[in-house]
Amino acid sequence: MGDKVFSGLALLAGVAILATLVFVAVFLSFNSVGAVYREEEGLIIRQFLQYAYPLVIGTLIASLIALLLATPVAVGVALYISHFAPPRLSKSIGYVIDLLAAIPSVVYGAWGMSFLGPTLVPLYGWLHQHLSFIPLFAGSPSQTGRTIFTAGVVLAVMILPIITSVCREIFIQTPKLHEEAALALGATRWEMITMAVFPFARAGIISGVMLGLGRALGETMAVALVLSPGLLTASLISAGNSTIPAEIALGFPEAPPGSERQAQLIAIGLVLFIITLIVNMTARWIVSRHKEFSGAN
Amino acid sequence: GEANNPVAENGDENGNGENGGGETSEVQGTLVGGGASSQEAAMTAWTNGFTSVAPEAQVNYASVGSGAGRDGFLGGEYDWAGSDSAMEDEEWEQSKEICGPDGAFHIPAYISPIAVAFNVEGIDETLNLDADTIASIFSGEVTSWDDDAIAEHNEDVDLPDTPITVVHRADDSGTTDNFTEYLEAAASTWEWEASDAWPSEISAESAQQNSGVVDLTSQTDGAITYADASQIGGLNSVAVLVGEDYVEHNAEAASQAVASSTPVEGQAPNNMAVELDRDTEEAGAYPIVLAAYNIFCNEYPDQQTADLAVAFAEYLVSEEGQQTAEAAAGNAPMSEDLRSTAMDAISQISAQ
Amino acid sequence: MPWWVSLVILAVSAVLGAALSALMTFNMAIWFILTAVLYVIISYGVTRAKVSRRKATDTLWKHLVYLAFIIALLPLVSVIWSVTSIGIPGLLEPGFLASDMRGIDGTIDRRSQEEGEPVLGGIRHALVGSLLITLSATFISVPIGLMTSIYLVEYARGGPLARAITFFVDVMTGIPSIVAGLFGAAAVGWFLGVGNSLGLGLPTRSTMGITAAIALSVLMIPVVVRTTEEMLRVVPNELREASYALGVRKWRTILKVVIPTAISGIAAGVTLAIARVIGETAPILVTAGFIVSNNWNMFQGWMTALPVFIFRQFQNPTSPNFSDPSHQRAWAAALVLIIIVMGLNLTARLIATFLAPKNTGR
Amino acid sequence: MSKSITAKDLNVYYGDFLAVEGVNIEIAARSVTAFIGPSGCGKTTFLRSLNRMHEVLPGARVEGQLLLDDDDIYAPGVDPVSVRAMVGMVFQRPNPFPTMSIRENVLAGYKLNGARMSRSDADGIVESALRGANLWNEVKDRLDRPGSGLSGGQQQRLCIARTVAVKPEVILMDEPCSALDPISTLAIEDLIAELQQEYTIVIVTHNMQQAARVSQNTAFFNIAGSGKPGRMIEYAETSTIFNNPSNQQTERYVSGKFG
Amino acid sequence: MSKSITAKDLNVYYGDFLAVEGVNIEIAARSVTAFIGPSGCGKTTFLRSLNRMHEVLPGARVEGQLLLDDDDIYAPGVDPVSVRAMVGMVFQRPNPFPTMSIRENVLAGYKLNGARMSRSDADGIVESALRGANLWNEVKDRLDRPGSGLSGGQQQRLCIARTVAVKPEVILMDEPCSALDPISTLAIEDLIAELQQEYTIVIVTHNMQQAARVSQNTAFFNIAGSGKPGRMIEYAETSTIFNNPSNQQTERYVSGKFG
Ligand SMILES: Nc1ncnc2c1ncn2[C@@H]1O[C@H](COP(=O)(O)OP(=O)(O)OP(=O)(O)O)[C@@H](O)[C@H]1O
Ligand SMILES: Nc1ncnc2c1ncn2[C@@H]1O[C@H](COP(=O)(O)OP(=O)(O)OP(=O)(O)O)[C@@H](O)[C@H]1O
Ligand SMILES: [Mg+2]
Ligand SMILES: [Mg+2]
Ligand SMILES: O=P([O-])([O-])[O-]
Repeated sequence: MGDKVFSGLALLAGVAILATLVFVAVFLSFNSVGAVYREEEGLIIRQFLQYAYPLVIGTLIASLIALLLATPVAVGVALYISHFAPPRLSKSIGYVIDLLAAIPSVVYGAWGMSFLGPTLVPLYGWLHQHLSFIPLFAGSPSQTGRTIFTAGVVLAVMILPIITSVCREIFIQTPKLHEEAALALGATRWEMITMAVFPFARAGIISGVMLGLGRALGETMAVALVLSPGLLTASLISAGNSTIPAEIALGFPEAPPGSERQAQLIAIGLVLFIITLIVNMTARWIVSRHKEFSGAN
Repeated sequence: GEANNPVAENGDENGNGENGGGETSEVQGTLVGGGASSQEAAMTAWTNGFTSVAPEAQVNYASVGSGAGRDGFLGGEYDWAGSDSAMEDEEWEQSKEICGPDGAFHIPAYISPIAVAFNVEGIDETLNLDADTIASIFSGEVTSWDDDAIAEHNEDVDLPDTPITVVHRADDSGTTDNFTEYLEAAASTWEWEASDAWPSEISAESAQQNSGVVDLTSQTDGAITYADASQIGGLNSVAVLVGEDYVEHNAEAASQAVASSTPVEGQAPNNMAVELDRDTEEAGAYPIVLAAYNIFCNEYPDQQTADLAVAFAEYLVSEEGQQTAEAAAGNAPMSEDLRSTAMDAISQISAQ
Repeated sequence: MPWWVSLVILAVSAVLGAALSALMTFNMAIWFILTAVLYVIISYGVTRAKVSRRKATDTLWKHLVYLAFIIALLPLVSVIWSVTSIGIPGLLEPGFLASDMRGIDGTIDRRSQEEGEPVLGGIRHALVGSLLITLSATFISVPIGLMTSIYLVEYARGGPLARAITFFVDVMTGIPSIVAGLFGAAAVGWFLGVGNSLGLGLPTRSTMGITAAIALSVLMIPVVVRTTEEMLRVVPNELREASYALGVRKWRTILKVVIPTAISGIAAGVTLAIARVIGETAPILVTAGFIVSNNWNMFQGWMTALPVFIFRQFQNPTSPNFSDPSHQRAWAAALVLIIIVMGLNLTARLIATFLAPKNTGR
Repeated sequence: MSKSITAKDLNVYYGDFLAVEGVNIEIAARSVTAFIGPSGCGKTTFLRSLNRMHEVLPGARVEGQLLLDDDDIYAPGVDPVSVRAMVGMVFQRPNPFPTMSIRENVLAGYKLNGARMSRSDADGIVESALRGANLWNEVKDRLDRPGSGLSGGQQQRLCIARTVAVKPEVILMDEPCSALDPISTLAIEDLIAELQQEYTIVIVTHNMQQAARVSQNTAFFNIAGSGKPGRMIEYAETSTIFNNPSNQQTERYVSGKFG
Repeated sequence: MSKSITAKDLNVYYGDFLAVEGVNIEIAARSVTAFIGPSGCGKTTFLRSLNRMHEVLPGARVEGQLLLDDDDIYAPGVDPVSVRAMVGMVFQRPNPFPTMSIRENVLAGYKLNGARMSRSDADGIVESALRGANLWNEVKDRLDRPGSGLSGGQQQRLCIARTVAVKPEVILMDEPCSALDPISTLAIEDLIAELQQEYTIVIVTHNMQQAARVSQNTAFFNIAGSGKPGRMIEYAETSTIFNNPSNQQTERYVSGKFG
């Protein structure tokens, strides 16, 4: 009896999530029709794609920068907490890193805009001076630091504690048995980590990174505050580029009710949905490829 | 005087002191509205001030943006909306569903000039420019402060060769709409259509909201931007060539520009939406003006809301209301004529 | 290698770093970075030459891990410094926590800034709003999220429904917060509309605290599901079997054995989820509105949350030209927000320690 | 208390893989039966099918009849939970609950099921179960310390105490002594002899001396080759199996000549 | 290859708790030495101190001298990693790396030294190590399957193969046969006899027959009571320990009269 009720509740919760998502999807699709269909001209998918693709690329660039910067640091910090720090300190250190997660995105936005951006301006100047033959550092360097790179750095700081937290919990769970097996073979600490810890934590690391990526893809306010959005450009050090959530946040308040602009903004929300989907499916696929070697029970 | 110590008087329903001895109204209930953020500071002052006029009433305003405000208004979420631009005809048609056969109407209660403001080390005074030059600067054609195009208008000023950094609004905004409308109408070198969004082909540095562009400009040597004149703080601004004279932004000129503009036809009989005359040659007029409308229903579903709406709208356009806003937000008070037209329009509000 | 070698290397790196940074433009930051990089490289080289390649690799990674930790601390220190240095004076303003913003307008702020009068107004209303909305969202999301991950880990065994749920939860992680807000408003509006057309006498307007809580739940649930799912999966099966073998029902096994064993990870996940939403701005503004006075009622009337308050004070200062008081209030409110999240984090950890496996030995 | 067990043509599967095939066995109430056989022959698998623990693994299933006294525990409608309450199990690897103290571990069978009892009843159960498992003296001063802090042998005895505490009818033990020193082993063997007064006991062991010491009957399992199903080769009185087996495989195994 | 081990006044601590006290022992190269004693007396603890695995646990430390031939492995500046490469260890609970295939498991230690090797060299090492551990025939067809899919006994032999593949000087084994059936046990005992030609071997066992079968020398450990440190009571030739012990405690333990 109790079992039926409980499993029923569990199922219900899952179904509730599905229902919500279907609701969200319907809501988005319904409201974004106006972006791809005009009464006079019929389907205008091409125009919409022209509008959407720079935003898609901008979103991916910012998230990619964030991931590239945050993942190694986050994994490093998680390792530090689980395997390097003095055991007595590691709990408190974990707490300190959690502090990063406690900071609201508005504050990150304000920090990125008023402190980080200006701090990076000389770096952008330097990069431009010495490395402008690389397309990433071409273009006139920003005088304000409000670039997609700065936004990426802020996003990296924001997702760092997410990835750290998940990785840390998993690293700590690594069976002592396997760690000792590696050490007894004469492995150094680092070799032990690559032999026992990483393989065990692989799925968890990817899960944490995906969670961080989701945050980076969907982060609105911090990016909107830090970035000077503009045309798509390969340059990381000049103003330009924008991300989907920022575009929505910046455009939606003034979009007239029922207008094509409003539909467009909701439609790119739908596009972000699809991006998230593809990214996560890829991650799941990577995890599942090695399932029988995962060591999970 | 204002015995305003909200800290001490917290928890008390009508904690504000009496206001200048004006008579108080009996209306009660809560009136909710939302929309343009341009009038947020003024609205804060208004909602506060209104409590002293109508101690039983409460007014809430959410600065969600003009579009979202109109959306909420038409969707029945708000009793009135604040908006930097007037409703489209379609929207007005839609407003009949909730506002009765005459639909909704606009009152330009918040008027403020838009300043072209800059921060250049070495220039501590107002610069003179004409519309074409302003357009060339903002479109990125003129890239240095000592460009001839600028020097031509400012023979007495020693211009540095600082590069120009254009700062525009990152968010879609009524300020941008009004500014680009001016450029479109008055400058021959401006090729873009007026819009809430800054033309994406010429995007440069940008920030959110008036405070954002002003801060960014203040931090950046050589920066120029456009912003609500009440919010530019210590930045210097441009005197714009109108006819034969260079005109600095000022309150009177701004409200004059609204008063003398063309009314929008085809909506409610008491509608006060206007088409501003951007390329005016009239002496002393300052053509870059923003008028934020407050959009009310002609008919409200119940008497209480109608009374509240009337009381609040009347307070907005009252002399006292306009002064309160000016003191708090620094905008331009409505002219006498405009106020009395508005009072007439408001008196049309009724309950269904 | 003797212990003093690393000190020598550090000294050498510092000198070299100073020389190199002087070649560019001397700058403390550049000096530190160069010193760190040089130290890591030289240590690697020396260990490799004098000890062994494996030892060198080990040392290199050790240094990189330490470096990662220091790098992570940099933004933390920087942000915390920004917040506290500006926020503390605001927090010390008498009545900041106990009063709301009724009666505060630009004139008052101008006087504060120009005449040095105390900055009036406070965040009581925003504090109340934030706590109510966040707690409600937590009460909605944690049971749903936890039960869903239980379904996924304990019941579903990879069936099509489980795959569908996993798939959609993944998608949910990327919903931009503003979209969640719009959706929340639309969904509740629709629900109220349907309810009222059936004559249920519900409120007609959807702008209220609970709508915000629902919108935030859309953001919270995927975080809860994904983290708790990972944590439940690493609970050893032998514990489940031990419980079953005692004739304990599955649901009791889950509640009393599996969850307590995983509780520390679950607590970390819930904390992450709360931290994720308690700082949200846009979705709360469109769902709960914005008021200057206090409202305890989640189902009636508007509410203000701390981030919305902070954001508005930053973006549209109460007095546009005298923005110092607004900024002070904003930073102080940010500080309060951080303290709240840390408090929640601490509570979650305490609960976790209380319930967690009592580990000793191996 | 205590019941007999009868298996009729029992096949045990992991998904499509038939791990144990066609077992027919009758185990008398209040007796000790030992299962012996080489690694991988399906002893554990068969043992787990006796209390429906087998089906906990994904894809695992059982065919055939298994009677506890006269009731088929695999009949439709039988609740596996009630079967497990009657048939207790001690695992090869000690698995005390890490979140519980020693005391709570002993009471787990009650507490996890939400049973209420007075403090003194609980104390009584804890003491008698721990005494039964020969652990009382070692842990009586630290009943509130975590169970995972004990040595391997102590943990195993704790698990036995936990199983005995719920007073099942049948107790299954999967190599309960493999991690224990001779003294603890002896203690457990004594315990088994004592439990036999009240319970039906089945024990898997690799230690033939042990099988000889504790059991009345012994079943020998074997496997023809990897991937083939395990089978019960011979089932007889323990003395017969060790001294006079009828099957040649059995003989070779007990005499150590196998393989 | 193969080295002698000499412990001088070795104390082994867990934090403040002295687990093993004052051990003096000399273990000859190319011999098999068995450690016996009751549960909790510190056999595992002492064994782990022989290859500096003890200090892996937080707070654990060792006092005294431990010579491998003539080098003190606890001297300052000695890298524990190099000690462990010389002194291999097989744990009580089989612990193959679950994320590696059988083949990778065998090569895991070998690869650490970074020596690049050809596919055929690697194949050779895998085969000889697995043959040595008496596992080759059972797994030769599935070398690329995960190591965790093997039975307990097979896993244990895989771990032995992994240790042998590194070719250490000394091999420590902590109850390597406790999870194994007699056949596998025999195989491992044969393996030990063979390895003895080249390695110094120390084995912890609860099984005295086993100690008698495989070892030349036996050390008996005992503990005075719970919370007291363990001590080495007697160390002598195996036959002496089992037939003619000089210490009374030893006598009582080996004759099963203990406790
Ligand atoms: N979870 C499982 N999934 C699939 N096959 C399994 C599983 N567990 C065991 N098997 C297989 O079932 C067969 C019987 O295994 P079982 O564990 O019952 O052997 P055993 O007789 O208990 O051996 P040991 O003495 O080593 O414990 C073996 O071939 C084994 O590989
Ligand atoms: N990680 C640890 N922390 C603290 N004390 C420990 C730890 N591991 C073991 N001990 C203690 O050290 C003593 C010796 O333990 P050890 O594991 O060496 O015994 P053992 O002789 O190997 O016993 P067994 O035969 O049961 O394996 C015991 O009192 C035990 O409680
Ligand atoms: Mg078994
Ligand atoms: Mg041991
Ligand atoms: O009033 P705006 O913020 O739209 O310029």
